[in-house]
Amino acid sequence: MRKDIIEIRWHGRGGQGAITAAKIVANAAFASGYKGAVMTPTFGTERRGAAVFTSLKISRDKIYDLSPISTPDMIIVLDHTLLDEVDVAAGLKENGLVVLNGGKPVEEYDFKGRKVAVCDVTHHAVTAGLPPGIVNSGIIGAFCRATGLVELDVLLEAIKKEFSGKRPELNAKAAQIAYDNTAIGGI
Amino acid sequence: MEKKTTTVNLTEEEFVHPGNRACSGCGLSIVYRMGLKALGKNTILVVPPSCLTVLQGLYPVASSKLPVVNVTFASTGAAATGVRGAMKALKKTDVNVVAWAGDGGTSDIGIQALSGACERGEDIIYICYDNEAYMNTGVQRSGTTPQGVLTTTTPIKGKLQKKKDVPSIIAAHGIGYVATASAAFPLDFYDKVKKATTLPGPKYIHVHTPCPPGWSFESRYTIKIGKLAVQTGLFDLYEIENGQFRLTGASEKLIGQKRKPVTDYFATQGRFKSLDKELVAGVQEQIDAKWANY
Amino acid sequence: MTDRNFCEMISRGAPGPGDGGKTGSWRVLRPVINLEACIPVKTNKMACFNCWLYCPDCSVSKTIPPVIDFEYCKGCGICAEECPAGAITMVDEATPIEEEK
Amino acid sequence: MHIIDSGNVAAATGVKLSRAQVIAAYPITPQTPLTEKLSEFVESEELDAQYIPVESEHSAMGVCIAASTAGTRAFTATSANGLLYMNEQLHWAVGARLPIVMCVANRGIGAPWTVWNDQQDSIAQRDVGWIQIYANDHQQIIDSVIKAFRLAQAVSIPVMVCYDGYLLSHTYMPFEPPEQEKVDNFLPPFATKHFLDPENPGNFNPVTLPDIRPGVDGKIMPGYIEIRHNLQMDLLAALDVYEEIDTDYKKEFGRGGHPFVEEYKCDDADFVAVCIGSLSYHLRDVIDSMREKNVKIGVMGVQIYRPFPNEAITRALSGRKHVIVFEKALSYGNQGALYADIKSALYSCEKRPTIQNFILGLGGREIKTGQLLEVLTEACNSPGTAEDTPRWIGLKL
Repeated sequence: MRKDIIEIRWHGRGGQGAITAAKIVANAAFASGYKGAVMTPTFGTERRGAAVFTSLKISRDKIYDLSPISTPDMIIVLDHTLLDEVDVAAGLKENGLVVLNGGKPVEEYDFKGRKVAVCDVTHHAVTAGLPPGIVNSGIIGAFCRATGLVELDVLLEAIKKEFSGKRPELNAKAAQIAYDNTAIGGI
Repeated sequence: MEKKTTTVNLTEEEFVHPGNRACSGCGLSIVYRMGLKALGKNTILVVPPSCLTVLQGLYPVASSKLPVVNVTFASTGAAATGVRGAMKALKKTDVNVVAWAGDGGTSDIGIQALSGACERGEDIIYICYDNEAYMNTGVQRSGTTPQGVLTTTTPIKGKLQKKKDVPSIIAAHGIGYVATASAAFPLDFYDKVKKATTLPGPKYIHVHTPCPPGWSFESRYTIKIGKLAVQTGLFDLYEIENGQFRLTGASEKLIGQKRKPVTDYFATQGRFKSLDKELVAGVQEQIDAKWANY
Repeated sequence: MTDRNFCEMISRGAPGPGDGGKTGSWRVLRPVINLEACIPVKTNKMACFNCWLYCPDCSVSKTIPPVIDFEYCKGCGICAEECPAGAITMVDEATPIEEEK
Repeated sequence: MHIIDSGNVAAATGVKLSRAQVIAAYPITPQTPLTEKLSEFVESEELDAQYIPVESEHSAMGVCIAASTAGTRAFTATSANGLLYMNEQLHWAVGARLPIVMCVANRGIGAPWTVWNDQQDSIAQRDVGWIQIYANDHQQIIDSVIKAFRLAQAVSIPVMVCYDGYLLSHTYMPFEPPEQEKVDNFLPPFATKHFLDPENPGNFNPVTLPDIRPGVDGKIMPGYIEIRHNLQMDLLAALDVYEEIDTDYKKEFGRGGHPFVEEYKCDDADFVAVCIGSLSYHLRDVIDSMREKNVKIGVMGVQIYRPFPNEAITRALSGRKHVIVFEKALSYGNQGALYADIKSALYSCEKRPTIQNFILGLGGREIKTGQLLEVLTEACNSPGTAEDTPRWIGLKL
């Protein structure tokens, strides 16, 4: 109904930090002048390892509708193995975008012709010096490169703040490397 | 602390007003009077519904000279926790926080909150006066009513189940001090309450309180009957201090002595009228077996 | 802030005797102390005082001689039962006591 | 400075800023993160409070009742069946006139089990005598908690601050926590007239007789019915007090100004949608799109449900054509509770609008913007034809 709201759906597994990633983007977006930044995790029981999703809505104006996203503008996938389990692109708008943590070349992914951005975040995070399996900081770099919604500097600051006490610099570095190594394909 | 209080040196200061609504010859009245003497002025009491609610007076007259908060039946342990929490928040470190509840309010509806308070290690004294039934509502069976006892909800056959051993349940929480006492030995009770005021953490005192109307005996025999319960070995006076069990007072003196037969006790009260020989023999056997271990 | 005095009424009892009235009227039997047999009187020592100790109703004084407060004594008879000297007898309330004769 | 966090964290931050002294904590979804956040505040010594992890909600309120009687600022939080388990204690707390504050993250009631949002839990407690304030977003949650502590203290009546479970409790959005110093100015330290005090003993909440009775000093004291009548009068008068507190808050912090009802595009409205909680914000998008089609419609959120703001509601709805009440709860066997209350408020009004009732979203059933648009459009096209029995939205029978 409201045309001014950008709807971003984050897919991950319980424990992977999709909520944290969405929260970082929400913070960065708010700092960049989006007065509306609403992040809504999966309601109910979230179990480690199970597929989960998180809704993030951002807008220049205050957001009132808190219901989950059904027709997202963007889909962020933290784990490519989810593609076999979940219809991550369900409801994705015609001109929508998929940002994916995956190891294959971008041409090999097809979401019915939607724009796709791919980055091997899992690999880059390890390169940055993080223990294996931490992908939520890196995916933000890929998100930034693919969407251009928020400046990278602002995102890196938000990452450092969120991860204060938990390797802030390495997480920021992971995002930076992912940013530099994101391949954008599709239309 | 080991020096025992005597009638002569027991304080004359009273914290209970005469003219209250307790029944004539009430065992609770005796222990309440003694308990408050031991606790002294700097005490806050938490009381759920029980005979004590009536003893303490109907608004706007109060029979206790201490601050009292009446609370819901199931919440005594929690309410004592709340008072202690407030005392800590207000940095008042010298106040005794004392929950005083009946056997129904302790062994039945209140056991969850009491267990929670014990597990948390709250610095409170919890006194359960055990008159072995819901007396305030007119003598209905409770968890601590002994087997075979006639109550208005066990009117013909008597209670079929055994008495719940609440002090043992509380001792299983591993708290620092659990004691039993009897209205018939008020000075022993006084000393135990006094000791409880000096110890940290949760303290639990279970006091046997004969009830003339509820147990069906003449009011003059309150002390005699309370003593018989101890002398027959039915109700034992003991302390469990830091896990160490020891009999105290009149019970300690019974070790190695011949105890009175339980029939002496049962014969004094109308509530045991329907006991059959088999049950009595069974109870005597249980007591003998228990004492063989002391 | 509004002038109204909120919470003027809560149920908070103030300490005082006689919530149950003059409970002396509950008595059927009245304890009478035979001072000649009473231990503290006889020995003129602060001794015994079982009557004071066991009284459920704070109605006996710890004095020589012990004095019973008949305004509130409910007449339970515990003092008579527990007096080691047998100095207290329970007499019918209807029977006039010595001084009244 | 704004932060982005969950509604539960907004509530916890409000409790911290209000300097609660005794906190009783027991987990229940979706309130749990509030309880967790408070434990973090206490352990990190950001908040100097006694944090008591009780063994049940009944005990949680038991702790609050006793701690409040003993003279400290007490807080707890719960949801759904936890609130119901407290029921006896809620009555007790208000009868004892204790200024406790409690957050309720609204959730549906079992059976069958549901962890998702509706408002049956707190609406079912409407008759206990607690003040009930409903927040529509995180800013209102934190502001309401702070105002609630002052209100509770001013009128000696406990206050429930309710907000939608998950929709608000778990959703992250920006809000601005007020500065501690300003909150300290706004909210005086805790004080009560009567508290448990060995220097001034008294017996709190004893058996109280049906009739009046002289006290020890001969002064005639009230009976039970007088004490309860006094509570009712104080509850009704609490509306004015809350309005003053809200005005003060607005002066200090710049937010508020609608303590009873929050209206959106209602000035010239022929039609007004009414509801409680975050749905009233959700409806704003629907109202906007109907306004684009020149339908004169607005939405009104009821912000305080007990005491019921009869006057404010009558003022807001008198003279409208049609009122549409949406509810995520109902008085089973009758109608929506809010609907019945509003109908009753409008009874004496000369220019009485027609009114209808929709039940929706029970047990977390998603409320779709399209559905709301559809039923509101229909209601505005044929006002006055609605039946008195509530219609259920989104049923898939």
